[in-house]
Amino acid sequence: MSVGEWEALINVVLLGLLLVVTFGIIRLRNLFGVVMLAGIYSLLMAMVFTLLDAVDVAFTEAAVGAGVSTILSLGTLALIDSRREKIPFRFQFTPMLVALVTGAVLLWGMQDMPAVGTADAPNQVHVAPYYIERTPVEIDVPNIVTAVLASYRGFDTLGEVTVIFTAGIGVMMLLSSMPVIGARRRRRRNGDDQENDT
Amino acid sequence: MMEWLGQFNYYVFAILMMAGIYVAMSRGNLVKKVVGLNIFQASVFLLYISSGKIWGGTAPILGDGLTQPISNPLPHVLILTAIVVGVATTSIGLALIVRIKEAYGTVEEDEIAEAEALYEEELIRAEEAEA
Amino acid sequence: MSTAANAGFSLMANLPALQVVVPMIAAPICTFLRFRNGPWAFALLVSAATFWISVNLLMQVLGSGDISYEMGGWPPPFGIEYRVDTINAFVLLIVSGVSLITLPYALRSVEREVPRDKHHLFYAAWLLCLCGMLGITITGDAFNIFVFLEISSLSTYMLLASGRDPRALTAAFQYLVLGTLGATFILIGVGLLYIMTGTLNIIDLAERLGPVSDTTSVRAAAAFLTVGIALKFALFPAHFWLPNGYAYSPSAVGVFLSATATKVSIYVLLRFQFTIFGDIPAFAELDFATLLLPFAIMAFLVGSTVAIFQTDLKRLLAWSSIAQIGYMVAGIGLGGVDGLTAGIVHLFNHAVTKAALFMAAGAIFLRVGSMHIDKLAGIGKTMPFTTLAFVLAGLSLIGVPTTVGFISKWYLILAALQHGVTGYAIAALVLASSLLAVIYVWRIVEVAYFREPTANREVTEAPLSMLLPLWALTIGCFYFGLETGYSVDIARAAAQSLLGVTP
Amino acid sequence: MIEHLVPRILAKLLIPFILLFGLYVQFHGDFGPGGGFQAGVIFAAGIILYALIYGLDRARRVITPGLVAFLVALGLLIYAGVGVATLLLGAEFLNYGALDSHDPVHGQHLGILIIEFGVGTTVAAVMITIFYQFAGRLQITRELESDETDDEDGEEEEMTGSPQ
Repeated sequence: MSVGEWEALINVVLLGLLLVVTFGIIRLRNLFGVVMLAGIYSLLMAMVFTLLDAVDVAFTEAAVGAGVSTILSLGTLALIDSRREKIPFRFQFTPMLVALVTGAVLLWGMQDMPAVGTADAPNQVHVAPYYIERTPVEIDVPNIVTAVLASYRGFDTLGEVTVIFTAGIGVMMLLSSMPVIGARRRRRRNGDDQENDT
Repeated sequence: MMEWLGQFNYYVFAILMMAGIYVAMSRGNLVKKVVGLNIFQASVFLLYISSGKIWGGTAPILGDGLTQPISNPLPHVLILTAIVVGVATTSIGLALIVRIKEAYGTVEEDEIAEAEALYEEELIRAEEAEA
Repeated sequence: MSTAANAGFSLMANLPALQVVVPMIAAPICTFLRFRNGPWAFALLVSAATFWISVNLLMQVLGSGDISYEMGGWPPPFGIEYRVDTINAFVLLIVSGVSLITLPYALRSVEREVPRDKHHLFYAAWLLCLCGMLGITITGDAFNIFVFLEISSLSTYMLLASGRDPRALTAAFQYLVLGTLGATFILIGVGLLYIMTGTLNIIDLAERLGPVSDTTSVRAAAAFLTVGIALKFALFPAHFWLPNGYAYSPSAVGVFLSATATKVSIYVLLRFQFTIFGDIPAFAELDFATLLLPFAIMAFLVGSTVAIFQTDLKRLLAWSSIAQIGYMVAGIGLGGVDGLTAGIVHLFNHAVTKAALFMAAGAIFLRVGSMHIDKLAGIGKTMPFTTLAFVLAGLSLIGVPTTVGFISKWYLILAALQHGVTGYAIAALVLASSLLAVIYVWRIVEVAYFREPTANREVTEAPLSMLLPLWALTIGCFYFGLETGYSVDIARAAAQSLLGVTP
Repeated sequence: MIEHLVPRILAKLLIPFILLFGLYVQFHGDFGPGGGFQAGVIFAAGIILYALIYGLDRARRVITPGLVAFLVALGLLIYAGVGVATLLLGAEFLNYGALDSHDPVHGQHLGILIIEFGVGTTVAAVMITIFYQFAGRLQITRELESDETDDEDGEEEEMTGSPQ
């Protein structure tokens, strides 16, 4: 088999695993397990990205999806002291309808899309060749992704830094003041007691 | 050569996307909702990255003696940005969950609604007592 | 690549970049300012600068045509292009103008409703929200829209949750889930377009879509974009976070967001609908904005009806906002120069009217401490200036002649009447919804003027820093209702340029 | 704080390498995969590991929240500052070519180096801030909750391993 065929085969196996993990996330009620599976989902995704030649993206997805997001989720679980979803998995009509309609539109829309991995797809012949050809001349760094990220589309990246800055000050704003723990929770508990009395 | 594969990646994207939407919309637990959103967002990364791949191609890093075609770097750049956006949204969402838990003592949607109704009653009672 | 020019710095030539970059740089600086009222004064100054820039941009566009600015000096479609034409210059002006007029008002509201140690973060978030909305509006690159959309969304979640009422937290979270779904839908739509054309620049996209326009992929992309944007601007039935979000966040946030956030999303809808998909024959007979029409009608009927039954003044106004979003989308859905003019001019008119109403409500909240309608008894006597402004702006909300609200509805009904029997039905529904508005505005008038004030509480007139912006907007409701030269003419020019009709 | 010897020693060995790797990824991004964003995350991971092993208080003494908050803003200002510099040099916003009037390609190198540094600074600082906020919240909450259980009904403290 050629290199391309091997790539395609491993691709299929990894994507299959991805589906299995996703199914697990839907069904599992143990939140700790859900967070762990979400980390595994990100790692698998990173492997798929490596295979699809997106090494920078894979690096980031592994560091962020499997690293940062997992740490944050675990921190949240510790803070909210909740280990398990209250309601078991059950079929719900409206979300299922929305998901199915969205999926159907997408599958319908895919009919006319070029197959994955073809070299003459529209997005391989327009704009992208410019970056590949001109980067050595205009920017002269080996990593084309860096050239596009930092220079050709540098303003997007400035926006990205602004997004992460917003998240930073957002979390500061939401979590920096002293918590009013228990006050309302206690009140709720009293409310429940009153209900029991009547 | 690879016709049998066709748009397999895109089909997987569609399934993951549906799963993400379903989890984000149907589950009452707020943490699970955020995980659902993560699945949903990450599925879109798959769409972009798959579209940039050339089978048998190589990563967009230039070197000597490169003979293979180079996969499209632009989707990679876009998805790097999207990943950052995703983690930013997740962190704000989780911080909100922490605050909601502190305010209402629960992270289950229907219980929050009850607690909120209780809070409103209390407000009204407090105002009446004041008047 | 354009070689490094040695022409020296030119302020006027760089206005498009500065429009977004000034608030972007100001936000981190704002986090350093810890002294009393420092962040507020700084935000006000920056807001004034952005407003000055947007005025100049509009004049440049009206004087010498569309402006194209190449970020980083890379020519489109390889780099990111900023593109200013009549319509987005108009929206830029609305957004920066609302921010400028709301900030003086925000001083007292924020002092009261946001903890002191968070003021620098609050105003940083305000500037980021402004930066995000301006960035969405000015950019000529489809992916750049997504990036700035997220800046504005994240800062919106922050602003909504910045007050002390816990109900705002749940609303912010609901909006976070919906907003993320919406933004990701937009990302999918942009991705599909990119896969089919290989470009992200909006002008280039429009040109390259021609050969592939009759594919299912492009239609699916249009559907995803439309639904995603509709989720962002809280079109019925994705509206449920909005009443609590606007009602329980700090008053100034309600004013700012109700007057700007939905407007920018609607602008994005226009941009995709007409600039990108406008030239495609397959979309000519059935575009996606037309499919939004039933939702728009539901929005203004449900919004106005539910508003009648609200006991909380701010929630009442928020439900009325849901109805107003319906009017704007209805105008766009009806199409034609008249319909678009109605939609675009209502962007401006509703910004003025609803900002005034939320300002009045916030001023009352500052003094009374409650938004419950029963607590507002006799407010017309204790806070005469605020209440009068509320009533006058309320007239504009109903659409009484001589107000801006009338102008919007006039064009909306004109547009509807061009559509035969269904058009007549829509016109009738618009009128019915306006009658509902009469009822909910009257409820407030009755409580405010015809009930005796509750004796035990001292209520005084709102501070001058709130009254001045409030009255400026209230007078605006009437000034722009009589002198339609600015708003309607610009909106019509924008509608014509979107439709490619020569005037 | 973790008292076990093995994780403490392992962390002591690992953290310098993690930080070094962060710097490598930061400055090697032009040549291989990596760049400011990944470097920032890795660098932050080193600090977070330190905080997890040696306790939040100690980490906050080494890298104070005030400093981190300053760096959060600084990174963004560095990036945008490059853009302003190019504006003042008479070119478009973020046109790094203008940074070197003789050789635009060298200007591009310089610009990319600086902005990647800005990205790394903000990302690392934001990640550390977010971790500090969550972990600090956890510390306060546990203290409050143990107070509450004490004076309410004297229930046994359910949290094990709470910070002393």
